[in-house]
Amino acid sequence: MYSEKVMDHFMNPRNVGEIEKAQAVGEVGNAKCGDIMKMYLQIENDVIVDVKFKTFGCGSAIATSSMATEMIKGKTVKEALQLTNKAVAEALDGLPPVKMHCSVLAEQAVKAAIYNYAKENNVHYEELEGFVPDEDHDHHDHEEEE
Amino acid sequence: MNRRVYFDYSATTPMKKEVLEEMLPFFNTDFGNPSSIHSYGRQGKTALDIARDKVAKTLNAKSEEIFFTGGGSEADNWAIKGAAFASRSKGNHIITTKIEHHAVLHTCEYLEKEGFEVTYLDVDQYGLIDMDDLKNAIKENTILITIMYANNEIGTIQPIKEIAHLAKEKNIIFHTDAVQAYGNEIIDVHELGVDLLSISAHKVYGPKGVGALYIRKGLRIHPLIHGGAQEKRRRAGTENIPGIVGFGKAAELAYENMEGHINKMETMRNRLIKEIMETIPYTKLNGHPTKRLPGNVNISFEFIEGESLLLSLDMVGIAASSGSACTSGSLDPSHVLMAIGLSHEIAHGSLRLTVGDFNTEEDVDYVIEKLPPIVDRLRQMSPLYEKVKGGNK
Amino acid sequence: MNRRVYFDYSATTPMKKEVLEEMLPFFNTDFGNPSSIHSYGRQGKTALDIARDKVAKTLNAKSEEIFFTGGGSEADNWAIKGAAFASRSKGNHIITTKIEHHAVLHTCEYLEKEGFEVTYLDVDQYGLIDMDDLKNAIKENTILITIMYANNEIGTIQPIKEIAHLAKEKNIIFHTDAVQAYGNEIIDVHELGVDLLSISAHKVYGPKGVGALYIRKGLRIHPLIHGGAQEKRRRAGTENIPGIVGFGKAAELAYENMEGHINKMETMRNRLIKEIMETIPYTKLNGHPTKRLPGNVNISFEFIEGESLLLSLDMVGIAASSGSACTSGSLDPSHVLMAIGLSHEIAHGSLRLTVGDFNTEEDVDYVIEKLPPIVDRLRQMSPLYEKVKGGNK
Ligand SMILES: Cc1ncc(COP(=O)(O)O)c(C=O)c1O
Ligand SMILES: Cc1ncc(COP(=O)(O)O)c(C=O)c1O
Ligand code: FES
Ligand code: FES
Repeated sequence: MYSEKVMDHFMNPRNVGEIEKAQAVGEVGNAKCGDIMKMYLQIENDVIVDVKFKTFGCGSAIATSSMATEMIKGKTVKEALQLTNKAVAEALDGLPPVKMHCSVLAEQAVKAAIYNYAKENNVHYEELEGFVPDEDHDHHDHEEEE
Repeated sequence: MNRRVYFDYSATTPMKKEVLEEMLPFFNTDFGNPSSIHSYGRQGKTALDIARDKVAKTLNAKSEEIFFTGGGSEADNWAIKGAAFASRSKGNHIITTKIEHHAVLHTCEYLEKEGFEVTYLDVDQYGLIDMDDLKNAIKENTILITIMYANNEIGTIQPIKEIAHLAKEKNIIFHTDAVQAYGNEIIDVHELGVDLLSISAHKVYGPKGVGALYIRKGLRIHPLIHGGAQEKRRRAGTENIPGIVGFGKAAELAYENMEGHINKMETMRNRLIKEIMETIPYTKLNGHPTKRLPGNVNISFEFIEGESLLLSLDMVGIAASSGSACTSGSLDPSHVLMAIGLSHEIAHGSLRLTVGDFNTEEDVDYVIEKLPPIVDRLRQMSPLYEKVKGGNK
Repeated sequence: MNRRVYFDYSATTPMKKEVLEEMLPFFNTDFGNPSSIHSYGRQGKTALDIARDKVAKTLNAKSEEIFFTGGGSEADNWAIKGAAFASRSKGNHIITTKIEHHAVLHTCEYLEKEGFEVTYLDVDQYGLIDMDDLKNAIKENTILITIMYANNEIGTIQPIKEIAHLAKEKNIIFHTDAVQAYGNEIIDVHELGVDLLSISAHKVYGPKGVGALYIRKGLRIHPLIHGGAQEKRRRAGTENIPGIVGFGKAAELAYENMEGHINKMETMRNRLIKEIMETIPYTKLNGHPTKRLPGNVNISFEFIEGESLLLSLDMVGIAASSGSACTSGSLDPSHVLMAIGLSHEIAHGSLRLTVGDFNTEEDVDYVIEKLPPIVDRLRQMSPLYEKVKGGNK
């Protein structure tokens, strides 16, 4: 059901852990499906120089967290804000339809971390307009037909 | 891949060699339709009768009380819809529990849309119903009680005899889903006093797509599948002779060595539970400590999620399950684990290991060796664990 | 016993060797429950997907329009009850024919008891419905038309495309029981425009106890078997993987060589009809001369009774049928033969020979040799024959 890339990122996740003095920390989740994702960003001169994550969730949640961290590492904050869940899923050679929402969580976790960073440092990113950090990211409406 | 060990016997079982051997001639040699009067048909008919006798014997039922179906789910649907629609003139109230298999639960929900009223009984932390709750739930218009014999996720065994006794006293039809109990418990329909009982072949080393419904002699229920005159006009469709023959053989084998089977299962189960609980912290055994299926282990591991646990186990060749295999298409936490009072998070981190006839003590060793580091690795990744361990990391 | 020849392929078929071979690994090696996420389960899931693709391809359907069932009867029951109950708010009138298989007929009769109204269309002497009758039968509240593709007793093939067209025009759901037509006719669900179509594996050299219902994408019908999330939540029950795999293979084989199969069947069928009708007096061919299944022979022999004919044939090793195999449990004359206007007596004296892939021209010779003296012997015993022949005897 999962691609080899998903299984690789699941079994050997990149960037697991915490950054003690992270400039940006974001946690998103939905206790209903059991997923919680936490992102730590170290930002220097608007560049994400390091990133770590911790995830309580399914195989797809862990793999997308891992892939998302790889995709934003070394990028500017603005570039990181362009990250979409689709891009993460594609980078993993796709996800089963019922598991697409897990990738949404990864996108949201990055955004939540940057949101907190922006708030604390009083910077404005137009990409974050309309973003609500503690929204219940429950996208479990992928139920198949009756 | 490394070693492969199967610990998911409650989801399905491999067919025993003797079962397959018994089935083979009926695929293309003695393949006749038992309704035909020629020799090919008569061969099928004879095989059908023998298989029916074998299954009946294991339940201490009469042969004419056994009706073959296309599986356990069909048997459950037939029993419940058949009894409900046949008794509609007497009332429209049905009693069941919150921890039934979906084949029962979704059937009851469907009946609610069709004008029936259903009471879903709570269970205690071990998954047992309270007999007083049941008594209180019974009303003037109660026509059917359907309560599973043993639960497929946590293995808890209900007081079926008591329930049947109460139902008889109140003149209410009683159905039990014995799909998981069959082959793992001595079941005597007459001693129990049940009216309807469902079983399924693929849970007892028989073929998939074959089941049976025991219908107490004299009880009328509507058919679910109308048509030809098969199964005494109560279940239409050309009989799946190879499948039914296989079911007969599997039933016979299961009952020949029931005691040995139960002992072996219990030994492996107990060792698994003991060693896992002792080695891994933050765990919880789900289900009843003693009133449980001989092969069922169900343990919650805090701070981790079931699917990642299953995938990690699969990577080292261990096949297990998280809640019911039938529900793994869904992302909702198991309704059974919720009903025994687990939180969403903990329900998600549950592991079901179900042992079977082909498991060995070495398989058990293998799980005991492989599981702890996997749980640890996932916990190290978990933001929830972090909070518990505090500055520990 | 002497030679044994099987001429009852419409009752059931032996499984092809290739079908059995394809099924074998799934009984005890790749035996996992496809709902499980471990490797055993994924093997099952993959096999299931492949089989579904194969069956879909033979009907020119999309894979997601194929739903596996426990046989043709279940598919018929599901289609009819499912569509009827799902459309009850729109109306309660159903149209079918007098010559349907019992799986359709008895389901319709059941629905009558549940508050539906059913029109049973007459057929002509060949077993064909009249399109004007059908048009006239349609009412404001008609929700479902169910008319079989090809008849199991007399082999007559209905104008399915025309019927489907009319149904679509009137916005009525159309189901066809294609259990007999499948494998013997090119069936293209999209070109036909049907909404629901039932098939069964054991009629096309596949396993017993497996069937499928084609459900046009977008059509909602109620499930018949509620429970687990299998078959996109529309048909519950652990999938019969070996059976479904066998069905997939059988479907593939049937369609690979459809033309050759049809030609071979027609040649044998035509020779049987010609020789029997020419050698034996007082006979009548039942069914349509050309719009009939390639393998179906149905002939009435005046003055004799079907069962004694079948028993006599069986004594010389010829397996045949008198009307539908499914009805042989009953003593009533075939409802199909009555519907085409035969008298009770003549209906009773009908013989169905259905040829199949394993028959040879030598088998045909054997029947042609053995049948006349048997018919003659029984006629000599018959008081009815005596009257006809007058002082002849
Ligand atoms: C026309 C027709 N419909 C339905 C059925 C029922 O199929 P099954 O025997 O697979 O239930 C049959 C054969 O028995 C049949 O010939
Ligand atoms: C308790 C229980 N009831 C019913 C079923 C359904 O049986 P089947 O898979 O044969 O339809 C199962 C297993 O899936 C079960 O565990
Ligand atoms: S994150 Fe919810 S199931 Fe994967
Ligand atoms: S005399 Fe035997 S069936 Fe009527």
